[in-house]
Amino acid sequence: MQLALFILFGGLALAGAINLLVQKAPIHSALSLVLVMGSLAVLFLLLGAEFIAFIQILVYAGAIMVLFVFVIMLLNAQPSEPSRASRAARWLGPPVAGLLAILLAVRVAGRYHRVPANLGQPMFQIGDIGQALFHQYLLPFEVTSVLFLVGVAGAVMLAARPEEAPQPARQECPEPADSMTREKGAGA
Amino acid sequence: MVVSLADYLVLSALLFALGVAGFLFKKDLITVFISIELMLNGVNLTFVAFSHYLRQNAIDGNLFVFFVMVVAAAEAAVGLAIIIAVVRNRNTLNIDKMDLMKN
Amino acid sequence: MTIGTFVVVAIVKALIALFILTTLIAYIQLAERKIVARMQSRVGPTRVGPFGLLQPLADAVKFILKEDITPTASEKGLYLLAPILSVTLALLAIAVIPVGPPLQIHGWTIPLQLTDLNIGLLYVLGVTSLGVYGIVLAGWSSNSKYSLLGSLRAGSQMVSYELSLGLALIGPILLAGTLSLHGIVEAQAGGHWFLWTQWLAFFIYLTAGFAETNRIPFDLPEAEGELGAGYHTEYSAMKFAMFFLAEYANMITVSAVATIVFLGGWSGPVFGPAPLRILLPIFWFALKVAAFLFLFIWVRGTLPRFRYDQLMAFGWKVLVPLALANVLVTSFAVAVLH
Amino acid sequence: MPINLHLWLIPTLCFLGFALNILFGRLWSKAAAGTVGILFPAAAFLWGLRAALAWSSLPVHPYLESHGAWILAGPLRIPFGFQLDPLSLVMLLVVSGVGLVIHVYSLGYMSEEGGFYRYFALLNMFLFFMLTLVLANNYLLMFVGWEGVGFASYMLIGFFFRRDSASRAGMKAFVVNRIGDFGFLIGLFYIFQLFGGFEYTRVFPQVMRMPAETGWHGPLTLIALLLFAGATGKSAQLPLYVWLPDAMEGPTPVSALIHAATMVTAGVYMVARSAAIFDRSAVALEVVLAVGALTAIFAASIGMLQRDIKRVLAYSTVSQLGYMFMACGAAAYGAGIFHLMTHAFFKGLLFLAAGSVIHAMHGEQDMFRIRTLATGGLKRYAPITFWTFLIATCAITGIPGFSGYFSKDLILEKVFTGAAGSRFWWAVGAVAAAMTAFYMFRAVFVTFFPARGGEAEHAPAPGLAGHAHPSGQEPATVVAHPAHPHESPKVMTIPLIILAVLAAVGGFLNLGDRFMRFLAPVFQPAAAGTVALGPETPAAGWLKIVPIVAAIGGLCFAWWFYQWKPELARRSAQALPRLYALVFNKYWVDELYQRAIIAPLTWISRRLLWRDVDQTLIDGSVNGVGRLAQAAGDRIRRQQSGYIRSYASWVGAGAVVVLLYVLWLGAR
Repeated sequence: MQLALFILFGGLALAGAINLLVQKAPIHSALSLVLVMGSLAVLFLLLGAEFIAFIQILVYAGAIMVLFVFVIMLLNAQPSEPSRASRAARWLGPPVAGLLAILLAVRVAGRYHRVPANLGQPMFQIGDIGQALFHQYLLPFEVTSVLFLVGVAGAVMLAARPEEAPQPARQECPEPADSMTREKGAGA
Repeated sequence: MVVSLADYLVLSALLFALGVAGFLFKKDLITVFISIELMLNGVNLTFVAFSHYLRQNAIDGNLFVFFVMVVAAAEAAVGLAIIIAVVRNRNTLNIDKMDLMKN
Repeated sequence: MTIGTFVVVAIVKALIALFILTTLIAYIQLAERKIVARMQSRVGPTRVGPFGLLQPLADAVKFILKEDITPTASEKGLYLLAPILSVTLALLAIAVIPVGPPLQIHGWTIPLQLTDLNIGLLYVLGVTSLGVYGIVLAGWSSNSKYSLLGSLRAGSQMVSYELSLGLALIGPILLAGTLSLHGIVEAQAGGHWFLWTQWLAFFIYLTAGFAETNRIPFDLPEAEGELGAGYHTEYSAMKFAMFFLAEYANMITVSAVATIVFLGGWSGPVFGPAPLRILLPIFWFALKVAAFLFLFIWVRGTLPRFRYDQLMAFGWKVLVPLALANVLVTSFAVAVLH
Repeated sequence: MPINLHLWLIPTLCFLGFALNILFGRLWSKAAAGTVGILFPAAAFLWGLRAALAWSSLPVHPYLESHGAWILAGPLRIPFGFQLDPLSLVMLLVVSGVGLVIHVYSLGYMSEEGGFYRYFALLNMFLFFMLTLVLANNYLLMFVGWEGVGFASYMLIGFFFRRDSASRAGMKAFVVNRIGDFGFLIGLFYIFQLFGGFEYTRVFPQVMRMPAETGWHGPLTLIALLLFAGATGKSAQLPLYVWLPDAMEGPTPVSALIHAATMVTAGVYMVARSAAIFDRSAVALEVVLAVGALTAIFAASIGMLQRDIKRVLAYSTVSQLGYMFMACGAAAYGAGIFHLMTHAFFKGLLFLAAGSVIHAMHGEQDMFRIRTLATGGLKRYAPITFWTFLIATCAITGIPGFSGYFSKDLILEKVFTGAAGSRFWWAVGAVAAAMTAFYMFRAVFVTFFPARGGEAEHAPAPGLAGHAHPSGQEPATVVAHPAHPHESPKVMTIPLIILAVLAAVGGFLNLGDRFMRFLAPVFQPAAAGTVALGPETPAAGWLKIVPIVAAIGGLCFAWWFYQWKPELARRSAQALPRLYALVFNKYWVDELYQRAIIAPLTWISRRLLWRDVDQTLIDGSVNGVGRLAQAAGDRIRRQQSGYIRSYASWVGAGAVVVLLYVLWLGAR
């Protein structure tokens, strides 16, 4: 049962990843990644990580990837025209990717041929996660939340449409120099 | 037959390598970004697998994944905002055309 | 339980659930038409069958037989995928909804739900959060500007309100101390519905739920006046029906979750002989869900539509802060009480 | 807590004067800058006077004042502190007193010059360093002052920096001093190695426990000789005296203060201060005596034929410093210091008076030209200058009753009778004294008296060195040959009078050997232990007569040559042309140095070090590295393609390499 599910969803994940590479249009790549994420969520369930599995769905697939799809739609991203600019990537890329796969998969992962004694139902409840998160990992948690806040603020700043030049009517003191600098500031 | 840790690790290694390949070969910015997310996912799988097998269902690996997700979310927000800004200015998503740094 | 029986039981349960659900959806639709008609001083469907009761069947036949148009400029694969995704996810969400306490029959314990997850609520949220894909993909793949605008609207609306939806649920979760739907119901046993203490969360949840299902007054994505029919403008026949199905399935999910989380689920006065004892909780549950569904219809019949910027502003500037405040207050209360 | 003299205030006050003038002087009027420049040294002098008045009530001698550690590095621990004993008290008063007088004089002398504030700032800075040198309680702090005065001297010699000869002279002084300082510095290292510290109170007691040395090889001999090397530089002794005559390029008050009265005596002070060390080395004493005597007669002989009044005085200074070293070499340090003091008075006075002459003659420094220009004798126009100059001349030549008589007599007597003395060097000293009298009175007669008959000594000098800086024209004032020589203003004549009084009566300080007794405690311990000194020769009565005879003889000869029979000078010069040329050109020492030392050095520097080593080897390798980097960068630059994917590829390649390394090399 475990093995069957692993093969099924592991295979799905791999297929999704490969599809991500093969597909031309960004939207297809994005959806492939959603497939990978869904499969991984199932694998997480197999590994007894229920919480992570659903967070994976909720946050990764349901929020982050939605964002991607959104941006793709917003920018109407079409398959990019072929370009052969980067020689380094062309010559170096295949061996690098291949070697990475071989090294990581065969040499590194090959060392862990072990099956632990007692695997089974998840041994922790949702509460344990909360406990760990707010005691042992409180500092990282807070740091990441600050990071997140900053990230959100930055995203809003970056994506905000450059403001139009301020209209004279709305300005309190329409000094030309002032408006110049404002325009510059908005442009930058 | 049982699934061993190695199987999960191999899977995640392959996912990671595919992510690297995507990063290197894909030409539009968004797909490159997506490839990064794929790499992160591959790593996440190793976290959970290690947590499950090596530490006997320890909670730590799960929390790492949790943090990775939060960071990924922040990264996605900022990164996509940057992509939007870039496209607004350069009017292209092709990564090879973003060569203002050249020369 | 061997794997074989497990699979069989699962499939049987799934089929039963599916059947009930589709029937239910069909009749909710009929009910909606009738009720709205009454509200608007009309009669509604009466021709097919007594009181128009066979109308859903006729509609179904009609959907199946209608010409299935696929726009040539569309992305075929995604165009097909979108409605399937929508309806599948909508139906999947129902899988963890318990309609009553586990049945004890011949020593077998049959939970009245497809599966009982430790973190059922999370599952529901996760699956419904994926629902947005169906809408977004539909709009994208149709390659039509109305569809695209509709799906963009729908997408951002759902993503926005999902936040307040989830936050609103945290209050009751804090009180219940579990994410299991079963556990949440049991935490409200004896009439201690979370509605009493979490009325603010209930209001937020309800509002967000209307938005999540794209119902009036938040049906901007399919605003007929502006967008034709929004993201499914280009869809017809069975594919359109699937969106239809998904919307009503989502309504049911939202109602069921509201019932479970705020209204004590199947709890209610249980009395009488054994069969009645088994059926009464299910009845109570159905009643509460029906009340919610009626509310949906009622609101549709009375309220006008929001303007889009009002909608987003309301979501981010009113609901989210309120939900956060509620979470804060609740956690303090929980911390103090424990 | 005994009386606190706050000695640190003395140098600090001077430093304040320097700082204020250098920072704000540019903004001030000349009057303000001058006031500041004088007030602070005056305050320092008064404070020194206060210390002198409190001297008798001091409970402990020497008085020590410590201001904590100055340098702390491992075993090296150098305190920052001051010491007041009779020796430094004398030096303190001489330096600040004469310094103050000369400051006042400068007010008048420099009134026409630009850079007024800079002049006073530097003068104050000089005082600051000089007083630090004098008051220091350890060798290193003394060295700081030593170098500081060298720097101040360099700045002041080159004060008229627009004039090439002035800045060259400044550099020459600095470089020549550095040679001496090098010896001094090595001596200091040796002292530290031997005694583990620099404080006098730490070094001398240890020295006194060491046996006397007779050979060349003893550590104390080595130290003494190294220190003396420093002294020959600073005090312009053979063979490093060459800078002092050139230093006359500086303003005349600077010559008076630095190159006559104070700084150049620092070497004498240092030797006297190190009396304990010198006393223990017969060889060192002998060297000091010989060098002193040789310098005295050597410089005196040059002085006899100089035409430039300031140069005469410069060689005279060198010669007189030789006397002081003779005294030290005879282990009669007190006599040396006594001469140092009287010399400060009369030589300061001589320079100031010479400055007054130059001032009167609007920049003319050639005595013979002055004589021609000032018809009827300059003494008519500038009587005060004349009389003070005459008093100073009497003092320096040793006319009985004047201060120089007492000190020079004492030195000659000590050289004859002293334990480390010698008759031969005494004789040399006596001859030098006669020469001194000759050239000094020559200067008086030529400068102030009207010419009688034919002009003497107009023979153009064979060789050019003497005319290299023929008249080293004073300040940038245009030499407008005046028909109206005039007496200097009061601000200049009053200092002259003050110094004249001191030069006249200063010798009486030692009446009844009081001055010697006062100084004795400083040198007493030195004489107490085992000393490399022989027995004293008893003094003979005729010893007192000889210097007087020498002085009068010199006076007579000068009168004979330059007043009575002026043509005699020219005739004698023509009779002995080679000797005349030799002496007139200062024995060609500068040329010798130029040929023997500077030229080879320059050649090595130019040809070998510059062209071969520096240009070919070092520049070549440096440029080669640069070119290599450039070429490599040019290649590598192409990797900077600007494509994100290229960069990512390289990052990936790096990851692969790291993995390979870890897997095959690290983890096995």
